[in-house]
Amino acid sequence: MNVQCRREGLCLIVSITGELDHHTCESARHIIDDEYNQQGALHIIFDFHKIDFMDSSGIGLIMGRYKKASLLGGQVILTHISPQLDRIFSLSGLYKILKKAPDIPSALGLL
Amino acid sequence: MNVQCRREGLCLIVSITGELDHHTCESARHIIDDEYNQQGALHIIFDFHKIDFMDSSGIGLIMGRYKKASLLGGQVILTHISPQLDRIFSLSGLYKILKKAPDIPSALGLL
Amino acid sequence: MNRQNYMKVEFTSRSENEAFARVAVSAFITQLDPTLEELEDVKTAVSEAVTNAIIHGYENEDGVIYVACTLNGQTASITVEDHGKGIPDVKLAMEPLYTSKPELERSGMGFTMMQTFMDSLDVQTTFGKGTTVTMTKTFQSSPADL
Amino acid sequence: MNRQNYMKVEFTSRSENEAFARVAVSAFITQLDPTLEELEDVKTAVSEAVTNAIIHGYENEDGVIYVACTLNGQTASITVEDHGKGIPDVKLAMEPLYTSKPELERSGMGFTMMQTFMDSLDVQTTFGKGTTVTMTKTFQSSPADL
Ligand SMILES: Nc1ncnc2c1ncn2[C@@H]1O[C@H](COP(=O)(O)OP(=O)(O)O)[C@@H](O)[C@H]1O
Ligand SMILES: Nc1ncnc2c1ncn2[C@@H]1O[C@H](COP(=O)(O)OP(=O)(O)O)[C@@H](O)[C@H]1O
Repeated sequence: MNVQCRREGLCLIVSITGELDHHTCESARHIIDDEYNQQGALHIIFDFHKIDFMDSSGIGLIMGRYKKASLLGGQVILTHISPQLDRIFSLSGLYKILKKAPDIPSALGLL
Repeated sequence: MNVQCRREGLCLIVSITGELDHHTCESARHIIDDEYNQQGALHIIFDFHKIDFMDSSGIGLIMGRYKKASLLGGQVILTHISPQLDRIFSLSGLYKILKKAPDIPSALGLL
Repeated sequence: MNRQNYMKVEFTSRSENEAFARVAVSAFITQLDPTLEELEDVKTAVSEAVTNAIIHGYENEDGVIYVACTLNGQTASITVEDHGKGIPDVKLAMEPLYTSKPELERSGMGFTMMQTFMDSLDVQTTFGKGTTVTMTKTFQSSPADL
Repeated sequence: MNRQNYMKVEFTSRSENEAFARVAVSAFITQLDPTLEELEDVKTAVSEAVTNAIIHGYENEDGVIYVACTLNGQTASITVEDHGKGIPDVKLAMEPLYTSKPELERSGMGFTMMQTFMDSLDVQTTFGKGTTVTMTKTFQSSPADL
């Protein structure tokens, strides 16, 4: 699992590569939170283009980041969602509070 | 594991895809022997370009085909050998009786 | 000859073994020629059950987790067993979004995922003794078998 | 906390499980960050030992094979155990090119492969009772650990 973060405007764009489970979520959480604070971002856009696996630990990770960003008035948007991820996100009711977009440019357009 | 056979001149060109172990060797053996007989070939050229794994069962398979072809005066040539395969072939002394070639055209040139 | 093929694996309850457990089960059921989606479903369900054993069963202490998989025709039966603390109220535990560890950012969706992605789910637990989760899934026959 | 991480897997002695055994062991040792060549070496050695248990130990009858892997620092210790017929003459069996089943096109190179690709190889056998092969291999530390 590997996390790449970059800033674009008020957004932190977080690209996750590999498998996101309880084990790898821990380091993912640290990296994302550090970058979010250090880069002084407001919104978070997740790019799941290169993710190979995610279980409910990933839902917890996304929810946790959503709570942090919400406190500051920021939004969280999910992009590049595979059919498998889409099933997991729908099941967990994530779309009731978070937006999704096909790619980064359209996510930026939603803000 | 998948075996593709085609005839070129007096040669049967055998391309093996996937993993060659004791389990998959059994069907590989049947396919190769059937094609060798039906197509009335003399020599056999193995193409290991797309092989992902081989253990000593593969050595037995190659030796067995070598014995069959030898009886008819045919040769067996090994091509597209990865470093890992090369170690296995060297270790088992296969190169003392069989030739290797980088690719099919050069193998055909050796006959 | 007995037509049932099975495997059992046991391993230390460490989070770095979660990926191993998924790979072991999915490598074994590959024999039934599952679709990619079916394979993903099983990997997710196994990941949930093994993660629960690590976090909730053993609460991150070293313990042993037992995963077994039996193949019967096109059906795989998978059990994940821990000898950890057990579940005091299974009905509550299985409710969507319920988690006893919100401080660890758990989503409470583990059992719901297992239920959704597998055909059946059974949870046996004794408080203080441990938990055994049994899941089954029947795979579409591959065209070759029809 | 005990620093040793281990896994044990048991499965039916069927040839379709050879690939499963390789994947299970290699998924487990992935934690030590082996090089691709080291991983290939281990897969080959495990494949040889498991195949021997199936063909020679149980002579293709249904039996159970036990594979265990313990990680200690950068060293993996792997055992492959069968409760099959055992080896009457281990010294002879371990000679390169010796095989008791030439009619199955065995090459007699199994033990030699295990010896070459692993750092150590030990064979314990009791005729009529079974065989346990123990192999170890130490992996190059990844740059991150140096
Ligand atoms: N193996 C287990 N041992 C003890 N408690 C468990 C186990 N599995 C689940 N639980 C309990 O059931 C609850 C719900 O589990 P789950 O739906 O997987 O959500 P989560 O893991 O996100 O908490 C857990 O929070 C825990 O209290
Ligand atoms: N697990 C085992 N049980 C019984 N006999 C075995 C076992 N492993 C190896 N042997 C014996 O040792 C011989 C040499 O084994 P090996 O070097 O792997 O070559 P091969 O498998 O090609 O015969 C075998 O032919 C068999 O007689």
